Amino acid sequence: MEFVGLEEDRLHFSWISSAEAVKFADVAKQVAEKVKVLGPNKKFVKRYPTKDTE
Amino acid sequence: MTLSEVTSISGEAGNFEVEVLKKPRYVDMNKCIACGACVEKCPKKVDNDYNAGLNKRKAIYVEYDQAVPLKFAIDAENCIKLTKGKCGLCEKTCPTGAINYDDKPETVKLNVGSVVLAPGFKAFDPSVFDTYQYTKFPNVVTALEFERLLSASGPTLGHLVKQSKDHEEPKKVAFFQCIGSRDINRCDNGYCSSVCCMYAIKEAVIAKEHSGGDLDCAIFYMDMRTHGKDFERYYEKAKDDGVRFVRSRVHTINPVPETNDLEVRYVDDQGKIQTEVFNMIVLSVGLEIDGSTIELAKTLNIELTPGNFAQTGTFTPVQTSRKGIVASGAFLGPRDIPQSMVDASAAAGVAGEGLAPVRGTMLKEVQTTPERDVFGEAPRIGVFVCHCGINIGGVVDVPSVAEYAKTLPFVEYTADNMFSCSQDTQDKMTQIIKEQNLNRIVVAACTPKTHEPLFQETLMAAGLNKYMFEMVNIRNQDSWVHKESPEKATEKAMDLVRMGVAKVALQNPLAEAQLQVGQTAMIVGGGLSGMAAAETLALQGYETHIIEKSDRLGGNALKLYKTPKGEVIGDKVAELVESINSNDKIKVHLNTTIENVDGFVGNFKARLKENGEEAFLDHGIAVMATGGKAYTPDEYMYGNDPRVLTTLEMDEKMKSDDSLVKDADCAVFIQCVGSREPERPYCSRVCCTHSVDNALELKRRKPDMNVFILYRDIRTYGEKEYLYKEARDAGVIFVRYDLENKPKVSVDNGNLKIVVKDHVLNRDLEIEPDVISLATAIVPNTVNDLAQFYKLPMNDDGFFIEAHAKLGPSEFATDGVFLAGIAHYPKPIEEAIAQGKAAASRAITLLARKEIFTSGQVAKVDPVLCSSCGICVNVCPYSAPSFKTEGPFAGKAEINPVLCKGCGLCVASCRSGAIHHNGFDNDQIFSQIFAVNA
Amino acid sequence: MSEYEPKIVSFLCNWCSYGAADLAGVSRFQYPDNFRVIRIPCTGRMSPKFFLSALREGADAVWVSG
Amino acid sequence: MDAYTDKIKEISKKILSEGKVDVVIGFRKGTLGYMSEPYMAKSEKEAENLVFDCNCRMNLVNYVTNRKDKVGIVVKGCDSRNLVTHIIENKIKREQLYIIGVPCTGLADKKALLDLAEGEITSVEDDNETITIKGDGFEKKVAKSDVLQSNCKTCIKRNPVIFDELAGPEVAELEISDRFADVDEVEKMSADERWNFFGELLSECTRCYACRNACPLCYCPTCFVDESRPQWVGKSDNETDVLTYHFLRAFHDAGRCTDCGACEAACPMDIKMRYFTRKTIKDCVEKYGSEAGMELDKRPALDQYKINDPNEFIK
Repeated sequence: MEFVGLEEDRLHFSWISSAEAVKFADVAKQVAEKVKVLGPNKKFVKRYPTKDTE
Repeated sequence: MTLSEVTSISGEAGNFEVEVLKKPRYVDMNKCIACGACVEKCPKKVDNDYNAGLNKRKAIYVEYDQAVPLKFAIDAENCIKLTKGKCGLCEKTCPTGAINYDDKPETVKLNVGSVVLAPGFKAFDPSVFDTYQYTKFPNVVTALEFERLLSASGPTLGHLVKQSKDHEEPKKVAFFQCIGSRDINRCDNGYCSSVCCMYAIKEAVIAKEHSGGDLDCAIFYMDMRTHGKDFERYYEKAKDDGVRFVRSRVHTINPVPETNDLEVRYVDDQGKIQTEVFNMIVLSVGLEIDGSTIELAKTLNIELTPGNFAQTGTFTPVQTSRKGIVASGAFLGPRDIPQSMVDASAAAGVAGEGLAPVRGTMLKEVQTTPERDVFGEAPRIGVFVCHCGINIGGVVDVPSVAEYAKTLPFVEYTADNMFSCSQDTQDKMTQIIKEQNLNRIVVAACTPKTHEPLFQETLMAAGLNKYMFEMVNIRNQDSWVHKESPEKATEKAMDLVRMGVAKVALQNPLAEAQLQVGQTAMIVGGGLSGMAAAETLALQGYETHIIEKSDRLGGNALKLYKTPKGEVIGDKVAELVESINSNDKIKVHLNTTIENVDGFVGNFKARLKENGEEAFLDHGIAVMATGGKAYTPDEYMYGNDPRVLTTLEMDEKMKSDDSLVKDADCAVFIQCVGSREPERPYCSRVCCTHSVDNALELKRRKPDMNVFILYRDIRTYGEKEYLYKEARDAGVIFVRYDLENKPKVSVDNGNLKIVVKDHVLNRDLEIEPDVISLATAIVPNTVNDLAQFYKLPMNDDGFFIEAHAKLGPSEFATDGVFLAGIAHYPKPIEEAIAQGKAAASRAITLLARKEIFTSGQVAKVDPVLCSSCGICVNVCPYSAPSFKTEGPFAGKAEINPVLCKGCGLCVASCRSGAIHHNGFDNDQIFSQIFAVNA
Repeated sequence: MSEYEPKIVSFLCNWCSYGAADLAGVSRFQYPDNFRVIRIPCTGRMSPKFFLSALREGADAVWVSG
Repeated sequence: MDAYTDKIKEISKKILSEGKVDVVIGFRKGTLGYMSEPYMAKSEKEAENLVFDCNCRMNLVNYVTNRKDKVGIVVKGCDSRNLVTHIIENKIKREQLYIIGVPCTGLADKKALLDLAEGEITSVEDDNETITIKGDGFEKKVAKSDVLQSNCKTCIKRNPVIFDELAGPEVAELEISDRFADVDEVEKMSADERWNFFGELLSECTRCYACRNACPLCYCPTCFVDESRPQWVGKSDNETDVLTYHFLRAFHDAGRCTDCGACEAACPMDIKMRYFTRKTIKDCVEKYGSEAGMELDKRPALDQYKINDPNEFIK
């Protein structure tokens, strides 16, 4: 995905065991933060004719 | 039965009367929904035992978040209401009225046939040692405390900090091994606790991982005992990762003035005194039996060992001295998780042996409602949104969510419930489903992980297929985690409900396939573990076949002399063979090999070659007890001089009292021959004990014989440690060598000569032995074809890979196939027998069901779309897909629903889109994705 | 909208991360509300089709966790 | 090259007459001088039409998919690797095949030939060193290395990995210094540059699926772009749909693509879609040390999970 120009931080992978609630919340925070920095995704989005493409 | 204690057991095997004291919980288990509201309100803080007292919990509590049952309890000793009669806040807060301050202890009497004792151990309390000043210095912690500090669910959320007031991150951590183990000077525990070396390495590695690697970890030890499966590799890797291993027992710790640091003085390998400063010291405390367990053993009239563990026989490893009472876990001796799992299964198997005649006699039938056929009906979805008291309702605007759900496609009915899981609401839901003629249900509430089965029962009660259901998680993953933004949480709840509705609309009723389990067992290998498995299976009433490639039962045990406990192995094996041969449920196939195996769990078919003739054997389950053999060494003059023997050859000579042994004045044992070498990087587990025992026997026979053991680490784990001490006391001389400086064996003037570097004296030592015994590695038998027939994985060393290294040591990921003995890993007799019984016991859990119901949520091939590329066959870890061999779609893949675990790996891998995943099909997941944005 | 709030589609393994997410709830750990969870039986179920589809349908990011 | 042609004819006649095969799939001269076309010779007489030259750009493995008869087939090094994958993936059985291997010195780039020509090309001759282009009133000689198809310049296996008979002596394998220079180039760009680069690259794509049809790996009964339950990829030439198609096609070929170049050779719009597949080849080589179709008992890289697979991308 990166290769075609999608920003690295649009895709996240992690391993969290079912006991690692803290890690889950931490990773969730990091992911949300990184994506916020990127701003809305404009790549790969299918623009439907009926939708506002603004 | 929780909070309960056994007070007495009377009667005899097959008919025990057990008296149990059930202590009050003060919380009604049927009403508690584990929402945790009570904990927030409870004003009383108590030391948290679960976190080794490192933080606090409340007087109403659940020990840890994954506890089973997940129900709260009141700690009566600390509860203000119960001790002083005031407070009562939890009762006021509880949304379901589960608190009952008037709960009373009760005595329950049980009539049982067998008893399993699994009382566990307690960690050694190092407060008694003044040397380590555990109570005085905050930065001296036990390994258990350290473990909690490293844990993500621990008091520091996995962040490693010093326990002194500064709470800084440590830079240097020392681990002291054998605290409360292998020590009869300052405590009474002469045994080795068996697990501490490995857990110390693990903690050191994890601590380094947590702190990014620059943390210095040093482990101070006497012998490094990594004798478990794959443990030696872990040890080597830890060395590579920079964990330091220092062979020394530390005797002095001094505080460094003005700091919270600690100075350690020790004698190094070269005999020099060293000092080093550490920020934290971890005491690798041993395992010991709790006083209350010793009391219980006395009450039950169970004999204990010198270490206070349950006394058992080598050939009856879980049987206590009282018939009908078996034991498992650390009560049998200090042990790790996989060994405890083996014991647990073995104990269950042996306990079941006595119960076989009455199995299934006390079952009750369950009433079921016939399922309504909804085929061809348009979706009529009912959405129930739960308040969960204030748990959801306090954050999410539940009525609005329910209102919103009405606007979604195919939704015919919505409602909001106070507690969807309560019995009256369940009844109401059943009624509504019937009245409204709903055919698909969405419940937006807590989590499917705990409540899906409950709601599925409601569906079934209403005559719906239980898979026509989707649970939307608006509590654990919404209201509880977004408390500060109720609007956003409500918005999220609506999104999630929309996604759930979109998914369930595409759901079809799923059938659960039913499969008969063939009631015959096949055991591959007629060694000790195979025979032990056969015995348990047969005693529990199952027809059992032992397939043995040689012309006799007994395997490697036939070559052994005696056990460390003094039992003559030959006699014991003969007894076991006799009991196998005389059991009419067991059929022994000697001189037999397996040529091919078809089928799957419950329905295997083997093609055998028995004495050269073809035969077929249908079996429901199979046990791999294929064993191993001694490695043939090519070093230390083996094969070039008749006085250089392997351990097994030594046993033969000792059995026959051969002149080579009888006339010897000097004997040398060389350890780790072929083990713990780069090409065989594992410990063979049994050799240290075996050599020490043989050395002792030589000393007993001829006290003035010079007996040497050349070793790298002596690994006489558990109570085998007593032998090591006894051998030293008897004058056996132990000389340590390194892998880099192996002993050199030569013949000089017809005399054997060994040169080895003595570490203590730091010079070469020359010995002229009359006989040399090489402790050769144990290597697994080659069973590649069997592995292929049953699709079983093997590791680089050729041992089978079990289903789970810790929790499933005696079974395979492939259903219906079990594992025992040396084929799993080198092990001594008692462990091989225990695992044989464990494999049988695991097999019986399957056999006893007679038929298996599969999950409906499995993968299914559409043969028209299948391109036969075979990727599904190749990726599946459970061997569920295969190619059809006949019919119109021959050559296309099909998936056996019995073997499918529903993981979806094949579905995702299929390029042709030919595999459907019932319950998680592509269209359903796409529909959820499409529904993310309204 | 005053501040940009991304929508992140999360595919969580039923046995691992989904459990961790539940536990995070039990422990009341607060985290951002941008995630829309799709429960999958195992991360092995994750197909590249789902990434593409999620992005195509306007998700700002995808998080897969096992 | 003529020697190859003669040998192929000889072998084909032999195996057809002996009944070892029902058909030989090879090439014959095309109607255009710079294109050879697939040909199925069913008799000794028809075998006379077979040729091999630098215009044999198609991958004939495409034509053996799911065949039930006994087939002789002419394969280059790359094609032979596809044949291996075909056998592994049950598209054909080894026993059905009589493989005529061609030690390959590379194909001529169609566009390069046309650029050199001064009129319509009537024939292209190839002696493994020099290529002679002839046409109405012109004849040009060029060094073969100057007009090689781009995939042939980075070819790692010119000799067939699997064959029953060779059409000539084995040739020396290439020494390649910078195999993935093109991919590296793209990787060096910023995310936005890459995005624009690929937008530009695919802007001409008409979704004619010539690349898919030329590819022996694309044999699914229903391609994902034609899935209807749900129809999640549009069938239009909308840029997202086009990218989705090329992206996922490359994903499906990952670990299996031999870089035979048939897709690009087939593209009427000269789209360089090999950027996608070459990226997957690079990743498979670098991450898993795996080249597609080299051994009969080794499944493609992404068919298996190993405990030591790289996982740095996972947190």
